[in-house]
Amino acid sequence: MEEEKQFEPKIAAFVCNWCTYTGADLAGTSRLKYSADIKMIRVPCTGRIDPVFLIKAFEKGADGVLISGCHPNDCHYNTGNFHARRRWILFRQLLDFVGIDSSRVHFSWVSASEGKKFVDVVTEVVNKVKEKGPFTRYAKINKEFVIHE
Amino acid sequence: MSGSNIYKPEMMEITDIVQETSDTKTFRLKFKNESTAKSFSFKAGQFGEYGVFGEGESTFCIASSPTRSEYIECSFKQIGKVTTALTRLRVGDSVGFRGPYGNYFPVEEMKGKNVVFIAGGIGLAPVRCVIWNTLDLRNDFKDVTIIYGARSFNDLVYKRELKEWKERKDIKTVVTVDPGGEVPDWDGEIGFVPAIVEKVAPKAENTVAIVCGPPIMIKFTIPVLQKLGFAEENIITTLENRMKCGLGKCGRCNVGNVYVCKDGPVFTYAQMKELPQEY
Amino acid sequence: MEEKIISLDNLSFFVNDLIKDNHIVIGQDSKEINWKRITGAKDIVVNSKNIPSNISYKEFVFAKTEPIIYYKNKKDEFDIVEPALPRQKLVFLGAKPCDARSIEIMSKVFNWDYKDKFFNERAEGSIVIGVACNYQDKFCFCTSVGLSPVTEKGSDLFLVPLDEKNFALQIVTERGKEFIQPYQKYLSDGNQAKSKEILSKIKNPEKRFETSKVSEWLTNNFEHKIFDNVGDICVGCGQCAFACPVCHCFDIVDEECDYSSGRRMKNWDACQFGLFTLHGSGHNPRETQGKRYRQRIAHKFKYYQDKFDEVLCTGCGRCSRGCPVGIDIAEVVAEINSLA
Amino acid sequence: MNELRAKAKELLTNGTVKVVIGYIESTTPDRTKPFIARTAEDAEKLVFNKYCVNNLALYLTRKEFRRTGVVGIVAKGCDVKAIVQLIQENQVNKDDVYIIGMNCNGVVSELGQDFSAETIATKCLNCSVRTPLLYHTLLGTLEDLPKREDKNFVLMQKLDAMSAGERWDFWEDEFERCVKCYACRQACPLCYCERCIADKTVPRWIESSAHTRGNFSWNIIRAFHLAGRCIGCNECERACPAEIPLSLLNRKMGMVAKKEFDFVAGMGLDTPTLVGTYNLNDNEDFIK
Repeated sequence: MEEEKQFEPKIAAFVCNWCTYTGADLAGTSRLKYSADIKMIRVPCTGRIDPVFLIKAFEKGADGVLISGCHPNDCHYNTGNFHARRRWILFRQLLDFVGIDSSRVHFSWVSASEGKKFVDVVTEVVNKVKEKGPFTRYAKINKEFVIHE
Repeated sequence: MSGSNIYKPEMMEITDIVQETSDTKTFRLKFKNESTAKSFSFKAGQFGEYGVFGEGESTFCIASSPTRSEYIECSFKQIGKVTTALTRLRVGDSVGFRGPYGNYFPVEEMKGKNVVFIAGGIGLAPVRCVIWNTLDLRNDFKDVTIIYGARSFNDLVYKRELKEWKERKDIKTVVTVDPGGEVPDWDGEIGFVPAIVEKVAPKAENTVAIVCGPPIMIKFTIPVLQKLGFAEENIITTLENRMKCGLGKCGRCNVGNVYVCKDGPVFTYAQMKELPQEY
Repeated sequence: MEEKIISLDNLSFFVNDLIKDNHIVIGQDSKEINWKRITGAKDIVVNSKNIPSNISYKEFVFAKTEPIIYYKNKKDEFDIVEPALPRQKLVFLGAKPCDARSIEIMSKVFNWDYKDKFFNERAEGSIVIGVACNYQDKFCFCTSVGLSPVTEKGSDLFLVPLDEKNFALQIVTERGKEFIQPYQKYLSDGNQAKSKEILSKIKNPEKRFETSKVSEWLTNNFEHKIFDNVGDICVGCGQCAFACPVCHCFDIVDEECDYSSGRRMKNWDACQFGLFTLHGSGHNPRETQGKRYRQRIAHKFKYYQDKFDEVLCTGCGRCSRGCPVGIDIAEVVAEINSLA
Repeated sequence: MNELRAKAKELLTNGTVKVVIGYIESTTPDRTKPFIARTAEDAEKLVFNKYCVNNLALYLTRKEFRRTGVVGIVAKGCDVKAIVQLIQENQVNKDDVYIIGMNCNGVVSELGQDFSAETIATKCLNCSVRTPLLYHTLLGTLEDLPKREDKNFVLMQKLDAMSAGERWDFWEDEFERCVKCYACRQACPLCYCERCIADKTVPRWIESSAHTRGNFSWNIIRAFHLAGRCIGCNECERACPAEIPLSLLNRKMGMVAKKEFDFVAGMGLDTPTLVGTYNLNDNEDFIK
């Protein structure tokens, strides 16, 4: 009997250049292992993360999204993460309201020195998304986009 | 079946790229499909839709002469999404092409007459097509005069050809740049195109003037030509309107009763005057 | 013209048969928003009294968005794949006279010189079953553009409600005759006198303007404050164009399917959008809303007429009913008429 | 109504303003449409009644009117909320607008309907600004409002009780009808951007095609860009030819703003905009 292929989630991670990305680097140089299901996209600041990024990620088949940046008061640009936080409070609930389960969207503060925390966050996110299973809603409407020959 | 898909482009390959100015390039394109290449023909003044897959299509005139049928050339300025994508392409890359579309310059009727070409900036591209068409059949035409201007020396396109035309004895070529746009060893004229046309004063008798350039240049050049005695029917220009389909369907280029893409882009001044000022 | 009678029950059987025979039957949605594919007799809304839907049925022949080519990236090469375009057997059930002509009118622009296969593959096989119209409000002006609530123009078959339970079915065209042939069993013999009487009782909307007069005025009065006055309040949305049964402008854009393939789409577009004519250089030939509104009026009542001998308007009044700022096209054109 | 005409006339003749943005009767008496009065004669045509649904603040950001100096505007309480929000966002200068405030007794939900308890607009049901917050002249008297059930709110509760998947299905059905005519955007007084993100092509974030995928992303982003800014005039929903219940999205965002930040858009000239600012103590219990 064929064993069912294990679900490998696709998770887009938008991370800030100054903290989380560097934190991920540290995890790497410290030889800490984290899941390859995370696809990292580096942005200058969490304040740069436009909600359309998340929509686009889901459109392109992401099963989950991770957004991570500097701890409050640590932002390289002073207030980027405060503004971002406010936007997420609103945006999460909007996503929920239109039917994109906001528990697929994860947020964290990971500083440049928190390589271990980064690994923990990634592991947790991957596990949670795996638990939720694949995000089929967009996959369903994307079926229309295959080439009909 | 009610015909083929009119929106389907033919694949062309870039065989040469010339950087005309800092933001203008000329592509030389060849059809990938042999039989398409053989059956393809066009007339001076027609245009095509050049597409980059994933970015979209953009409309440019065919800048090469129909007398040289083994390739087509197009020149474009990097402005928007598609032209930026085109700029990034290299020799050997593919471009989608639909065309040729639209009407054309009355080259047959121009035979036996004098021809004056007046162009400004990138507006030389459609004129260049007729210039080469004329020069390749030089004996069919009488006097040929080329007046071309750009904002500055750096904005002049087809510099190599301008030099070639200047050196030719059988045509008169005047190149000008706007005041302040010259370089130290500039040997051409300095001044706006309408003023230079007035200075060169081509004779109007038995002459056709082909004018193309920015709207402002056309606006001021036409009165000069009329003062020189050119009839409205003998002043010919080509209009540029935003287009998407090039087939007279999408409605974008509709000005008055005409679809610029089907009924144009070549219009005489007499025809143009009848149109609403929406180009 | 041959005339038959079809009862309401038989109409349901007829539609069920059509669906079984692979016809795609399109009818007005009961919410009066748009037209939908009918999946069974329960969806049938053939009603001479209902208001025209917010959005016309043109989307079934001229889709609001559809792929015109697919492309696949293979190393340095692109493969172009044409979308499968099965010839559809469309049946528009219950089209009012102001809807019934729409395909005919649009077909002119999609078929002059170059032929648009995407339109034709759907339009050519389509059958329009019209219905006499008993609805009328202040926005209806079909009589002003050469139609009427009782005209069978544009329909292949035309229904006239005789009573609560029965329709007269007029066989208008040869195509209609051929189409109805296999379903004769649902028809009984008709009596033209009755339907004639019913049709004669239907009141025509007031004739508001003379299209030839309007067209002539537009030729001579390109610059006029009437357009600027509308431009003042027009917000530049595409409601009027998208609801219109005959507006046919479109845009072509590329979009991704996946990472190595994509498709080129043909999407509805509207002349009221500021970006419609914007050149790459930043120059916009129609830079104010007033000029864009003039284009709309002139295209409908002059340009299309000059070029294709057809008024690009059916007088359904959708654009006026739905306009968020209450611009009434008939009012504007009637004003032009009074100036001419 | 005479008061209104007299006031508009006065403003136009004494040169306080060059234009008064108001309403005139449309095709039928039960419809009105926006009108730009430029002369005393024009002012005679102005009306104000229960059919004055449009939010005229929409025209305040138009360059051609702003260029004329101080702009006069006939505004209901809800329109003034939009004006306040525009002032907050520095789109309109407080001193460049002359508000003829109207005490409002409710308007119809759709043009062409009789005014009754059945047809009163949703936005009027729980209106707290029947007398505008900000005005230069106040006209009209308040009467009792008819009452009806807030169906919109009931639907919202129904949606809230659903699972995410069910909600998606609901919106998929609704958005499927969207034709991308952008009437929602164009009718919105707060969608004043010179170049909307939906029109931007480099890169194109929101697909311009009106298929479900493109419609989802447009409608989500539209709602988000109005989060904490929407003043609830529901013009988007009224303008929509596909009758998508857009106000639900905006209302949801408004409720979140109220719950999380105790913020209501367009209610005060002294409160900064919601997303233009932040608080060090904003909730972050969803962030790890």
